[in-house]
Amino acid sequence: METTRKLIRKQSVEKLYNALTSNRQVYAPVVAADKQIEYRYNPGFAEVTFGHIRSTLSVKNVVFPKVENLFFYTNARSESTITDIDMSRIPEVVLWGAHPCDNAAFDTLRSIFCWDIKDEFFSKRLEKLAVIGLSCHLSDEYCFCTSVGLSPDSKKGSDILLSLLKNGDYHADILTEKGNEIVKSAADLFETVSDEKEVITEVKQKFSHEQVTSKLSAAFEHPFWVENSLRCIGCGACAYVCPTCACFDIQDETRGKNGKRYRSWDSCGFGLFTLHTSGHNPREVQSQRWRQRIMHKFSYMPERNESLGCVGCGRCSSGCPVDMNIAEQLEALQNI
Amino acid sequence: MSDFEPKVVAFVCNWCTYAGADLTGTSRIKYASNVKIIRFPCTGRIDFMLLLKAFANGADGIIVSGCHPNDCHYTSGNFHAKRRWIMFKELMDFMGIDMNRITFSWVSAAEGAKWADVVNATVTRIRELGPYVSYKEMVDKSVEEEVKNG
Amino acid sequence: MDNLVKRAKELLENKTVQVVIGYEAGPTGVIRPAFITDPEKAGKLIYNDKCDQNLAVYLTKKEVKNFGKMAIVATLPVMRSIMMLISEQQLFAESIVVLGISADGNLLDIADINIMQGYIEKSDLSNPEKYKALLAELNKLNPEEKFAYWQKELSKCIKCYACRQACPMCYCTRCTVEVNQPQWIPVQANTHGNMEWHILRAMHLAGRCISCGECGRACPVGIPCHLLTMQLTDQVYTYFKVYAGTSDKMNSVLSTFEPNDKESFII
Amino acid sequence: MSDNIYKPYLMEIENIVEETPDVRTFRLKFKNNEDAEKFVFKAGQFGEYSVLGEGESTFCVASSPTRKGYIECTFRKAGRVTNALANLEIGDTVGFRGPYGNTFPVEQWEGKNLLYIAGGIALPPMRCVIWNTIDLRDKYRDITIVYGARTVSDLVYKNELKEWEDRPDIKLITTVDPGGQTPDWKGEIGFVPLVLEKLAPSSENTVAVLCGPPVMIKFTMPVLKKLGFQDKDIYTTLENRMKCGFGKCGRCNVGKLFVCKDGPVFSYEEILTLPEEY
Repeated sequence: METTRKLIRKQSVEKLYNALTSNRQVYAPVVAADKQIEYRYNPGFAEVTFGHIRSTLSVKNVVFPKVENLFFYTNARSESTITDIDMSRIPEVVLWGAHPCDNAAFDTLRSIFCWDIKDEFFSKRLEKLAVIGLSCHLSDEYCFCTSVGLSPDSKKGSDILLSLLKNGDYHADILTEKGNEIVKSAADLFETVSDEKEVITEVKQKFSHEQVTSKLSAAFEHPFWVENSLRCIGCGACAYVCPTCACFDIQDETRGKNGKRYRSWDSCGFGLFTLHTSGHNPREVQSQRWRQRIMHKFSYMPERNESLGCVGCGRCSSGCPVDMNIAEQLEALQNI
Repeated sequence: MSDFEPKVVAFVCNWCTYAGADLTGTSRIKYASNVKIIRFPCTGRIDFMLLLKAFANGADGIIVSGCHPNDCHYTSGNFHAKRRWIMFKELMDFMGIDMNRITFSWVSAAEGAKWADVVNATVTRIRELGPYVSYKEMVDKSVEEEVKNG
Repeated sequence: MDNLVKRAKELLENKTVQVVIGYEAGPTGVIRPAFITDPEKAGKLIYNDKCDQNLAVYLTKKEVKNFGKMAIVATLPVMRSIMMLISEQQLFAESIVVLGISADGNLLDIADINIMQGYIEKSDLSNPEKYKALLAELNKLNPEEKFAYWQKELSKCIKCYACRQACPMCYCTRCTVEVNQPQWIPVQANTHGNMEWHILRAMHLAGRCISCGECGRACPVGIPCHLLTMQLTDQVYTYFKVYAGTSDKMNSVLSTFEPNDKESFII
Repeated sequence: MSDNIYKPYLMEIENIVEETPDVRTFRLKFKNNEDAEKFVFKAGQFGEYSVLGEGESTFCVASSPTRKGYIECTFRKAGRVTNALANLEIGDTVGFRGPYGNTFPVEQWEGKNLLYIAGGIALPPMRCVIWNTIDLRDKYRDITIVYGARTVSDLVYKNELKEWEDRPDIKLITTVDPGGQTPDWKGEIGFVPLVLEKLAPSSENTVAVLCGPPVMIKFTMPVLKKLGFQDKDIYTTLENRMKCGFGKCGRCNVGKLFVCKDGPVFSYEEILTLPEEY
């Protein structure tokens, strides 16, 4: 679809938001009482933040919830039955105000969930998701989107991308048919573009991801991994806050005879992730798990899924309790 | 709430309270039928998590009972249990989980009448407190959280 | 901290230890743990009031232990963690050198475990001042408010287990949450599952927690989970008059008992 | 079948064979006839077997694709799911998802000699391909099976071993570790690599399929090399922990490969290119 650019006034943004919340679920960022930036469904417009750099958790849970039921069952020996999930109940959601890095992550997730066999849970959720992105006018030292082929105003993944203008109004880039539908539903709020300047933050490029990828193919045995992961304590924080980490676990939970099978987030950083029943563990120590995380994102995925497994949001680094700074490590890796 | 029948789960040790409850029966002492007894080797074996599982699965009240101090079949299981219950109670109080719903008691094999009293008192108290809605609501809400989109 | 650097360099040069675990400033200025094996690099070590991670967690990490004998920069919580680890047979006193740091940030001369014990005994072992206010505030709430508070906080938990991994006392190779026959704690991260996990964690640390607050600091979503263990630390002291990590020979509170332990709620 | 790729077929346990005290073989029949008719698989593929309420476990299909209407699986009681499976009885329900993974290139092997080497519980993943080739016996030349276990009671498929032994067109060598023999044991005594060395099969026009515990593989490989086998003529099936079975959950990654998609069957030539994460 041909993309068009319109203007939306500061005061019209609120009208658009209220129009959307009146008939669908809008998932928007707010500053919680404890200063964490979290996304909530249909918060009042006054609560919605436009000035956040990154939410504590990514927004991947709109397409890949932390717990997703796969089916329900009744276990009655020979009379056991399975009840499928009614996927038509997956709601239409508008993701509001998510930054370009988070929105680009949906493509990365698609390359994981839809290569070879298509995962219906994921694709249905993505199908029902409309994204109104917000270009970044703020950034911090953890941001590195420009190093992974994105930018503070990348359009990838958004249906409409809002960009703040100097006078407080917004440019709206209408990028897809879904975006167009939303614009059509509130056509009077969108005006002709002005020549007011956009406020876009600058994110310094820290490394070249192509170079990292090419270096990694020969770096498997490099002492770098042990040296730089000694301080890693092996929690799953980096994977759980990451917008593109998609590894999951499948578990059953039963009450009486009835139960459900669900999948939930998992992390390659956990020791038990690869542990065999026999006690053998292919990735026995933390350095191997850290290597797997980086290799997976920057070597295996580009080779296998033709997408980079990182969007440069910097959450893993800002959320890490021991300052495992991924951008810093990749910068070092491109020169080994 | 007049038709509310409390569901009470009793976690008891095999050697004292279970035998005591048996004596209650053989002595033909009547007591509230709301209690479901689960027998353990020793109070030391009763994991605190079991009590929470009982609440999650619909119990309104809980009784934990074993041998009197110094009478443990395994000499010290109940002493260990006592320390654990002290800590557990303090933690539950700190988190706002209702400890009025749990009765801790020592009932020996000879105290058939005491067992009936413990059960009756607990059931009466729970009847006054009503069903343990807040814990169950949390459990149910948790299920909903999953169904919701994220 | 010239003394610290000098001492670390000495220890590495004369091969008393093979690695010094301390703090350094990362490229973004954030303080992070450092593992110094080369005496020439000892200059990277720093210590200031932002060095708040409990480094004792690395004393049981396989890849760090592989270096050999370890020296560790140790503030009071780290020293107490070391005491706990020794008393729980996770660490030999001979396998480490303690580079003690006093409350005002100076290098202490900790020649052996007894001296460390003396230092610990002289110190204030109750929960750190900065956490006391919030603890007191929570204790004032009524049960409904408390339950609502913890439900709200714990609903944020994503079960990344950073609280567990950051804790020096959570060294089990297989944690109870990972036991699956039966599945004791629900795997999924919902309020109920999270609450069971945090209750379990707090109970397993009752009488073992040394009040470093590391679990709360590590939490990526900002749950004050350290308050749970700290509350129990207070209660352990109230009931049993002990603080964890004061001796290398102490038994943990919940694995011992006194026949005359007092309580008021068992009928 | 719906679009739900995580939903298993429901299977009924038609028969249970107790192979050893802790190893069992189930014969499973589809509950739904349509599923049964549509179901095809090839030698080497695996599936996710589940006990509803306990979870899923990954095993190779142990029966041959040449025998239709049922599948068989053999498992040792080890973890949560396998213990739950072992408690099931005939008529009970088992969930099955599959088949997943790649296959043994049995067509490529036509006209060649086949040497199967298995240790302990590793015979089941090979049983499928063994029966597959035996059922098409005239397409292959000599078939030799070397099978070892710790003790006589640890040998699985005792009935079939008897059948293979009695067939003139199959050469079967069974062995048990020293000390694992019974007074009436007639097979070899000794570790698989040594038995293989003594047997010294020709590598001429021969494909070797090797499967067993890591320590057995480690000592058998040099013997095969000494006998002149080339890396590309040695096959094995890898096992890594899996959850999904179709390359999504990220658990079985070995380098950029997924054991569940690119495996489980690998030639030794391929394995040498992989990082050692299996």
